Amino acid sequence: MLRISAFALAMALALPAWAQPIRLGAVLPLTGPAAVVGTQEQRGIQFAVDEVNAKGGIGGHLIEVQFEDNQAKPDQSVLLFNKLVDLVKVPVVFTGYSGPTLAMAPLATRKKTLLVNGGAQADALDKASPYLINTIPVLAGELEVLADYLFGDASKKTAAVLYENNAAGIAGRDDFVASYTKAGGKVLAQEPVQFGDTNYRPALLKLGATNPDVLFVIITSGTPQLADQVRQVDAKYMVAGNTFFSDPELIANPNAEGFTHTQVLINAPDGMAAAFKAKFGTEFDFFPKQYYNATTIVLSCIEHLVKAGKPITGEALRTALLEIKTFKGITTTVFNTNTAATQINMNRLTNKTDTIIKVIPPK
Amino acid sequence: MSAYLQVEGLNKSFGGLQALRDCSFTVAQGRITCLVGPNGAGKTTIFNAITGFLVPDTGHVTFQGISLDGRTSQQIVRHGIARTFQNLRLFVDLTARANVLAGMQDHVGEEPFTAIFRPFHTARALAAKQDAAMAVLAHVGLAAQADMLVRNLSYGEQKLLCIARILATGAELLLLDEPTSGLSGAALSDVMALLRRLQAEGKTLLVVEHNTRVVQQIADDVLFLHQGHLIAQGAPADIIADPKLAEIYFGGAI
Amino acid sequence: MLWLHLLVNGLVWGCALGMVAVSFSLVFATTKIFHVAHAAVYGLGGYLAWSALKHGMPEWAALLVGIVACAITGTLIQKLLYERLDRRGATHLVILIASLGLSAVMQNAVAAVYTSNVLQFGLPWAARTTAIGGVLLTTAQMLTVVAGILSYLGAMWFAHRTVLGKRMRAVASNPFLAEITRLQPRQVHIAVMAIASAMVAIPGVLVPLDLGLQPFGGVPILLTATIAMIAGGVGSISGAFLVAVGIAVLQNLSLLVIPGEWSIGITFGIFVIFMLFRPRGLFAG
Amino acid sequence: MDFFYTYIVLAEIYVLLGLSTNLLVGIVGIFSVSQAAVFGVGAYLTAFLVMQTSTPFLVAVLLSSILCIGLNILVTLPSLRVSGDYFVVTSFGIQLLATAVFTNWTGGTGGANGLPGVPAPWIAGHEFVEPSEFAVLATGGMALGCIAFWLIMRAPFGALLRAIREDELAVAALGKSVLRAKVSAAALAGAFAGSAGGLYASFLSFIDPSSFDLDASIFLLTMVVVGGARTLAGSVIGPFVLLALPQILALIDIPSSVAAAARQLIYGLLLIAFMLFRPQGLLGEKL
Repeated sequence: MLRISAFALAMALALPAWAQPIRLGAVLPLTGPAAVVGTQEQRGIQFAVDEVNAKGGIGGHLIEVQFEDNQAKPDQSVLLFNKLVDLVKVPVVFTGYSGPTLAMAPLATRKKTLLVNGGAQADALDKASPYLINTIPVLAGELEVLADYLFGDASKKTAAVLYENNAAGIAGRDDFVASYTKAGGKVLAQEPVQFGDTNYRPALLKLGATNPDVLFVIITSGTPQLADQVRQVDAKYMVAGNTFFSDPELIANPNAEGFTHTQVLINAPDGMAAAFKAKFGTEFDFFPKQYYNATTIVLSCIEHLVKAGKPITGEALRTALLEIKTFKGITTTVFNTNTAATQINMNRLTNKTDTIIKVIPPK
Repeated sequence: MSAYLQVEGLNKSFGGLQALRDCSFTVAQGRITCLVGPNGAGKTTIFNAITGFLVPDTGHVTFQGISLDGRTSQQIVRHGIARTFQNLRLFVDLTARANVLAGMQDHVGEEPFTAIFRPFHTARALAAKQDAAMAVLAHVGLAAQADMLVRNLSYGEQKLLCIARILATGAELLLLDEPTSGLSGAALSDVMALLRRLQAEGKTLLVVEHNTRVVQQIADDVLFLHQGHLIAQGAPADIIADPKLAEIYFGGAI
Repeated sequence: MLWLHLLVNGLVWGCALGMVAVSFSLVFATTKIFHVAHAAVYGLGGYLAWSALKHGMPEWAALLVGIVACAITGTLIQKLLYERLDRRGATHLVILIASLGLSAVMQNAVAAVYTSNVLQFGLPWAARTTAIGGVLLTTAQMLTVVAGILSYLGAMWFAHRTVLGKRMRAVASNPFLAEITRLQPRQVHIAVMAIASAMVAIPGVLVPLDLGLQPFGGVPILLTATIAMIAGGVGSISGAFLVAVGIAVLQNLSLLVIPGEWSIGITFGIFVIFMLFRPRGLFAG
Repeated sequence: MDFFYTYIVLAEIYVLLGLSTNLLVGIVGIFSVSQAAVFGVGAYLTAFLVMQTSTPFLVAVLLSSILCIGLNILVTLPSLRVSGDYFVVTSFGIQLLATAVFTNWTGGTGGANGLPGVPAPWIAGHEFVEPSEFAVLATGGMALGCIAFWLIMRAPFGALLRAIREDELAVAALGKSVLRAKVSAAALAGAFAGSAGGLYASFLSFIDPSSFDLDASIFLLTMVVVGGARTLAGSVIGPFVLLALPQILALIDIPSSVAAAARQLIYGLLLIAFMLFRPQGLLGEKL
């Protein structure tokens, strides 16, 4: 035993510093119903890390990510956050889902550990902790753009809202209703669907009966089923949504013709999407793209510190991030605060492609 | 003067089946009364009606001049009547002593508040009850088995324990549902000896009994039940000698 | 007109729910096992059919693959797990926990193999709509209704007209008597598990045809079906089916008067109150 | 070592819940799958009291426990009317109803968004914010719970509950009130769950319905069964083992894309193996 440790020590001393990997952490729902999103986020992170490691890492350091499964539960999240920070000594923890993120936020402040959220958009995340970096704008900004477009450019004067009955969906509903009402529109009705339930018919029927000009939808998964069911009830209204509509399966669905949505600009070159699909067997969807982007942002901050010869701590990373401020990865992400501003597009699904119809630059 | 236990005009039907019909009798204090009759005659139903486990359609039960109508089984035990069950219903995963303790009344700490906030008081009171429980066990001849799990006792010992458990309630009138069934030899004579001893100590016993030899040896009075109706009563010799009753009892005239 | 649409939609969903309820009821009434893993069997059927389809099998063959595979799974569960537990004198709580464990095993195995993403059958004919009395129904929905009614009739026929069905009812009403009269409850239990598992595979394939496949999707459906079974009276096939349809219709029509987020809560609230006043169910004697 | 203390605190809170569940399910034999709902009410009420009315922490926990005593009696009452498997389903119903209320009553519970910013306990001028400090509180709470449980089980009340589990009718025939005993046990279980809820909300500072759903109730049952039903030792060891289990399973090297699902799968297999080969759990009695 002693000999082995001595040997390990000798190895550690003998090898140049570049051999030591930099370890990052991620606390995501990898099992249970929420795993639908969590595993996609995991793939996005892994994809970005593999890409950097294939090029030899950062300044010679390979990157390792330790993934922990919180099943979207706050108590598990707190436990696992402490595990990563205490035992693995990671400077960064990736997170998704509003609830677990809000549970970890006070710890991030106390431990001066960077908490990076690339997917959850509840408004409360904006000010939860100075160490919580949201690489995706909170919903309020995105939905303000959508509400203005729908009421103004598309002159849809009445709307109905279909939302997922969880933190993301409720935040989306409230933000949309506020912005749309402020723009002058009238919200006729709102109906929730349970997360994971892809039977939207009852809600669609009820909302359709109010004859809205537009149906605003905010659901994280099951959009292809939604398109089928909207077609089936022979809807006369326009269907509008947020970035969640940029799901390749939805885009490929002929029933989604005419769906209009905001798009937090995030484009992957075709080659990258193909490489992703070859690697993981699933599409390079919205969530993997977002987490790919979030990971590249964190990695460039690490690179910045490595080049400057500074230790990689949560505090140093945060300073670096706010200093660098503008990141030009697969999308331009600007940090004026700890929540990113990005370009938002208005898109429409036509002929099985997602076409940009209007561009709104970051504020 | 009213009888010790008086049962008047009990009627009970389950669906279409008339389990008891206009059943009336009395039990005298300090005696052993045996309740006999073929299977399905309503003997256990009478026990259930007296001890508050079922409410008769009509009729009254009076004990020492007090009406038991509408009383719960819990209140009836407090008035001094306790019963055993044909299928024993012992707590088989507890010790013999714990079964007897479960029969004792007025425990300190039998609710959580005292148990938690007055632990020493509870423990002292329980220690005192332990001695009393041992005395009851010794009385029925089970002192050596006090700390055995009931499931490990012999059938005869379990039968004795059933009686010990209701003795522990302090009841004066004991309703025993087939205390000797399934027993023979020494176990049978143990139980019979115990019943006589209890009578000598002033208890009153109402016993459902199938074994005519046992009835002959222990009964002071016999009640003969047939199809929910009391058709004869008297001294054991008279009842057993009656050919008509023997015909019903053994011939299964239904 | 909204009420008519909601009514029809409820009836369709009720047929799917009814198949789950009836199949669960067969198991529960006969074996007295709270077979939570039935939800996982339901999920498995859809995934296996999906695989069969992706390997180039025709639709009907894929459906058959799902049904047969589930029947085999059910048999194995009974033989390898429940029967062993029963022989060891396990209580209902122990069997329930084992069933929960099995459910976790099966669902996570599916998630590991197929990912947690919502998978689509992607059959255009299934989403094609036909107007019936002013209500548009997809082919998948119409198939669900037909399958639901046939399954119900089939279950009735099985329970009342076949030798095995009569043995099943005998075992359900008195397992001890069945044992001594050589009805061989063990074999009946296995047969019932096989039949119920085959039956639950039908909605297991047809519902995802319409709504997509999810590895953890079966549990909420099973819970509602359980409620239908209990409220309908354990052992009553008609009770389970009709109450399942009733619940689905009620949940749909309730949207006319209350916001949708409360419909599940109200369903279960009504059920709890119902249990307090009529604990043996609507259709039980 | 915040990780270690966090583990300790969570496990200790779950011990209180384990005692609550064990009392009802293991000892009295009321098969409740809605204990997480009562736990949740305790957590939400404590959060509400300390956030909205500045009630001192200990008073808030006490009030939550009292409310949960009443609530648990209420949700256990159906068990007096419906038995066995019927009560299980009723209990499922109660749990799902509670989840619907936690999720949709936005004004009271923050709804699906949850309730962030529950302040750390403040007792006698000291704030228990670090996990190591909170562990003192949680250990105290757990110790009180364990002592209470131990005292009950050795008092005649414990014997009465065990007797009820074996044969209610025989207990009634011995002149004891089954109803009163069951209600007392439910009250006690409610107090345990309520105080656990208060500690939980204050420790995590954030609560949302996902901690109090059907999965959580089933997790509680699993804890009791794996630890061992009907004993104090079983209720204590169950939470510690089950909370450590994912960390132990994480040591098994599996390709990351399926690791989490594979671990849950192993977890399920463990449950099945326990039920088959050791239904009395680690330190319990046979269920």
